[in-house]
Amino acid sequence: LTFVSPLQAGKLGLGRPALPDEVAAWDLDVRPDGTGLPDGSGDVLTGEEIFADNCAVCHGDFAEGVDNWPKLAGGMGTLDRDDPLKTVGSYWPYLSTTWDYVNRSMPFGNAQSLTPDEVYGVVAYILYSNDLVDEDFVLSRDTFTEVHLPNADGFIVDDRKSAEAHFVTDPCMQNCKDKVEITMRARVLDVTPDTGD
Amino acid sequence: LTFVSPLQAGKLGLGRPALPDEVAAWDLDVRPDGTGLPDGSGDVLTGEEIFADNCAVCHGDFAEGVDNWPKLAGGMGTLDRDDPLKTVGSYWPYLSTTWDYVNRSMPFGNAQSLTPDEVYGVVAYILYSNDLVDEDFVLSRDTFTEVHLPNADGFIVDDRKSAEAHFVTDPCMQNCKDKVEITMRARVLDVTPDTGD
Amino acid sequence: IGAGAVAATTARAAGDPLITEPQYWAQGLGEGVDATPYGLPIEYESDVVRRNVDWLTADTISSINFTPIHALDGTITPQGCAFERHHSGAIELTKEDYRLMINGLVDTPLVFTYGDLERFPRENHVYFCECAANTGMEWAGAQLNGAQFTHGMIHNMEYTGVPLRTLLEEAGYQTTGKWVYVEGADASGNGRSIPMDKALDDVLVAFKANGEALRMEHGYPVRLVVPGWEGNMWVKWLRRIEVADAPVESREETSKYTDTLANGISRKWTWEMDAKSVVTSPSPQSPITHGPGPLVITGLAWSGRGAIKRVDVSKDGGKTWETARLAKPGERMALSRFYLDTEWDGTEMLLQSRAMDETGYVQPTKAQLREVRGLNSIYHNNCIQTWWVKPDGEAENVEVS
Amino acid sequence: IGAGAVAATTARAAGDPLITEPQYWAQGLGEGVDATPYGLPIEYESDVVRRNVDWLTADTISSINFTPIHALDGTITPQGCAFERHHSGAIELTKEDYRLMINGLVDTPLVFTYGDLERFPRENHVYFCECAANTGMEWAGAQLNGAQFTHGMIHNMEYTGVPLRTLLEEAGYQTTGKWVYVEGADASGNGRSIPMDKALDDVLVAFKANGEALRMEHGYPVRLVVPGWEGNMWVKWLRRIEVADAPVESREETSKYTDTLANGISRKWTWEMDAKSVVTSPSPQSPITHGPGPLVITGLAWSGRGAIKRVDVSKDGGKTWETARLAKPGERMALSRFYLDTEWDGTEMLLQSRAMDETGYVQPTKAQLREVRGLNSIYHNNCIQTWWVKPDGEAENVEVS
Ligand code: HEC
Ligand code: HEC
Ligand SMILES: [Ca+2]
Ligand SMILES: [Ca+2]
Ligand SMILES: [Ca+2]
Ligand SMILES: [Ca+2]
Ligand SMILES: [Ca+2]
Ligand SMILES: [Ca+2]
Ligand SMILES: [Co+2]
Ligand SMILES: [Co+2]
Repeated sequence: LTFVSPLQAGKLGLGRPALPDEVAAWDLDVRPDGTGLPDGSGDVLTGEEIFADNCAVCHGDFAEGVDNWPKLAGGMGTLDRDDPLKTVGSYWPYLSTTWDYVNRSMPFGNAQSLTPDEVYGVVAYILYSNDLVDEDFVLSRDTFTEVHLPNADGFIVDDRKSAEAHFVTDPCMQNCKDKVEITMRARVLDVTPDTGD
Repeated sequence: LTFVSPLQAGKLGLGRPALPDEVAAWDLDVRPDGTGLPDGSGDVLTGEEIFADNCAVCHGDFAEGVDNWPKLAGGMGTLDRDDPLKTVGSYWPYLSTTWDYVNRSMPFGNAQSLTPDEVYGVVAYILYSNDLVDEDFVLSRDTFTEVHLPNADGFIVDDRKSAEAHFVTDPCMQNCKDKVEITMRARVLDVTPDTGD
Repeated sequence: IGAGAVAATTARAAGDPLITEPQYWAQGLGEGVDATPYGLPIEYESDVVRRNVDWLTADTISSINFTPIHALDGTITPQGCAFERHHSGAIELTKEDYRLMINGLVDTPLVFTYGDLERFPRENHVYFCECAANTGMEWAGAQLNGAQFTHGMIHNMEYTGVPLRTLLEEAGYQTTGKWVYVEGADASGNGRSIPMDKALDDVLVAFKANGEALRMEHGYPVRLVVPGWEGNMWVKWLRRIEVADAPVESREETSKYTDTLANGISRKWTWEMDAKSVVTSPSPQSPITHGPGPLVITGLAWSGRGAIKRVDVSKDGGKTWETARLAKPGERMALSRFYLDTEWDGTEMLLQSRAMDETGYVQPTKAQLREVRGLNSIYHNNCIQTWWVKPDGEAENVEVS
Repeated sequence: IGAGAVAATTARAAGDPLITEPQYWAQGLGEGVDATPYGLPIEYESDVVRRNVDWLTADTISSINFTPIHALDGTITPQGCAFERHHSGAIELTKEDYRLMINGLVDTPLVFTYGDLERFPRENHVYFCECAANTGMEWAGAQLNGAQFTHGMIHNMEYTGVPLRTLLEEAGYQTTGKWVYVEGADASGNGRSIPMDKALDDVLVAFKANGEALRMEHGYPVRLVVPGWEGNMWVKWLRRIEVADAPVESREETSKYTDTLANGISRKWTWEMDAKSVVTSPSPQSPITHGPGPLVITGLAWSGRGAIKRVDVSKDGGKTWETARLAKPGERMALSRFYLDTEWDGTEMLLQSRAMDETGYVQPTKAQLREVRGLNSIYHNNCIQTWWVKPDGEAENVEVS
């Protein structure tokens, strides 16, 4: 194999063409429409077993989370309340994100150790834990597009320019309020680590 | 004692007045006209002994220097030759500098350990080593002004602005020389420490 | 407080012994020039370090620490104490093992070695990098007691790198490419989608910070610099850039780094960091140690939308404001240092600072922010911060009406 | 060279295993955020350190080391690898034990504690500090083989401090005071006389560099910053400022830091650092490691008389010159970074750079300098430096006709 230099007008001719196998090895991201999903499939019950072996130690047997580790299930209907619980089920807009993240980044400490079939299974199980599919559900590239996550329409594009247009202003310099009172104190809460001084 | 705040118009009133003893402790510098010299005196022979005990290990018995440590004597007439030898005798314009430096900075590792009399003596000895005084010379505030160092007139004030005015120029960009040849190479000299790469 | 300080204030007529008596450092020898080929701060500054908060995260590998901004001055942040945020720990990656791939909607997908990157024309720029979660604890009210903890997820460095635009041109990006997806080499696979306009504007593929190589914890050997935009997009250990027609909607741009409003709807693509400022001293970790009289109030201001134009300071919790002095005219997407040289009367203060950027945006109060965003946004809290300075000079993080 | 680099150039159709095979750093966990409260460069950068030259001085206590400028980029010098020059070693002095005296021709001699200094209005400025002896070995001809050794007695930092003028005004300096004498707290008692005009102009009493406290080796807790003037005047561990009607003519301004001309007469009071530049890469310690093709030539330029206006680069030992690109417009008394983005044909080069400052001063050749000053000046060698780059990319310090 000889590399062809990509030198063209305005280009320096640096780097070398990426080989198909190289692109395949790194171009793993999966998009909302399923672009990027590999062949394979996995069902809820197989997924449950894999989850129990690889994930439950941090995320709990039912994806409900252990201690401070992320909860992956539950929280439906909490987004407009105090302390919303944001999970795959309650918050995530696209299933692709779960597949992609589990595939590339989990389990924590041994990322990219699952086969595509295992990822399909685990994601099916996370859906099941969120009451979004039945226990006989099989996730594959084909069934993928059938799944719609509940909060898919829960996002708007950054609207600060309009919604916060009033922050562009000529600020008050004198007599800006009548009185000022302390309404909350960090020392009372006392959660700051001691810094030794 | 109460400190009076020096607050005046345009001042912040920070710091406190320095006490006379404090100024005396730190304001030790001696000027060319002898301003700053303390009471005391020392002769060449006493100085020689002090020098032998405190200085000779680095500067040599006759102030001629040991290894790479500074030479304090000799070098007369070398300033306009290759590798001039610059010493108190051959180079320094003012005797005050020797007194001041020895008094405040020497011996290296035990600065400010000599009494004024000892400094007078040591400086007398350095003058003697440079053939500038006889062996019965006694240095004190009084005799100080009698000593004129040979290179006192050997200095001019920075004249780069005039002597190097031609460096302000419109530099050549093309055909600046006919040919270029390498005239000296660092690798041939080979004095660079190895940097391990 | 050392014996010296006591002596200084009670100096007898004979004078302060630190002056009248010769000290060993004025007589003996110090360290030689071979003592520290690469130096560290002197031992007396050992409290000026990054700190983390144990209970914030499940472990320290996927976690954050904070820049000791309360103890710094000027604008440059030394790499050694510049905050860290990792999702899978700071990895050791050699220049030899480093590869950068550009793929997707390009004429020729390319692979670069580290050495290749050093052959492209380079630029130098000073930019701040702020984590979108900086000050996030304040949504729920005054919590952590110190500027380091409330505002320390920020640093400001001089970067040297290659414009991302240059690399995209080298690969021949196609006009159908509206986004670039950028991804790191660590196990978190941290990936973010960046609109092509920004990618072609001022994004840098950087390999030096403050003159020297990036530190391991900041992405050695190569990280992305996305001026003014949230730190999570400044992908470390950058390994891949994909030109695409749509965003990936990765975990870091859906599950995280989206801002939930009171009605449960969440803003996404909130990339720009809003104009913001904080008084770094006096502050809880940097109390006033002198009595009434001259006092320097100082702090930092920045905006992801351009240069800082003005900073105002209030001593009374926002009733009245004075305009502070900027150490230099604001520079785009870089920290500005402000000073208010003032006279302290020894009574309590409710110290605040308020930044204004070149777009005319004025840093809002907590109340103003909450009115629009509620309490659950987690990210992008650029509220006006209040320190309650007491007559003894101690300061506390408080919230005011 | 790591196995990866070899693999990259000989990658088989199957692809580079560094890409096609998962690497441990992309699967496992890295360091947590509590690993390095104050970080150091990654182990792979362990050659980017200060270095001294054993045979230059009798010992390492009164000696120098050199900034690794060949390996840095941008303009800021990290404190950790910024050159050191001590005359009696680097001393450990606490803020508590620190005192600064102003005496002489003032209305009220004053003593300040460290805390007092922090109550005066502060300024921030980036300035270079160059030892007057930098490049001094080159008077006698090409000697040390590396930009670090020939030009590394320089650093460039963002300082925070109080104008000396402010302190002089506080003490009430008298109009008979034409000079200030400044002196350090170490045993060398390093003292220099500075004309009052400069003292009132831009001199700073600094306590921070690059945002954090000065390092021990740079004068912690307080040093003088004398913009554009020789480093010896930047007194470290500053303890005393005396206002006087005449200079002291101390050892550091008579025996040393005077420049002997060919006729044996010596210039004194040569305070300003002349305009100067050097190519930092390629250079002997930074050879070209790639073949012909795109090459970035880069270096530093500075002037003690103001801002750098232009830098030219020659590849043929000064026959022809091209104007390089400045990373930013030059700033007064601060380092400028220049780049020449060029194409290397693989043949040998005699690389030179030539700085021009805002006064129109053009950096001279060695021959031009020697014509005026001879060979014995020791200090202020701002000659044009030549690197002989050979076809294999290695470079050597040479002198040319
Ligand atoms: C050792 C602990 C651990 C194990 C085992 C583990 N995870 Fe995680 N998981 C984490 C941590 C920590 C994060 C958050 C990482 C971050 O944000 O930096 C996370 C995040 C996630 C998230 C995203 C959560 C969110 O709200 O953004 C998902 C989904 C997930 N893990 C799924 C899995 C699956 C599936 C497995 C097994 C195949 C697994 N994890 C194994 C620790 C673990
Ligand atoms: C342990 C070695 C050592 C001892 C002992 C020592 N010196 Fe020195 N001396 C030095 C060094 C090193 C220097 C140069 C210091 C520097 O430039 O940083 C020096 C410099 C000098 C100089 C200035 C030389 C010049 O050319 O500028 C004089 C004068 C001097 N010493 C006198 C003395 C006297 C007098 C004593 C004894 C009272 C003494 N020295 C003891 C090491 C020593
Ligand atoms: Ca893709
Ligand atoms: Ca506590
Ligand atoms: Ca005096
Ligand atoms: Ca050698
Ligand atoms: Ca110690
Ligand atoms: Ca290691
Ligand atoms: Co955001
Ligand atoms: Co000089």
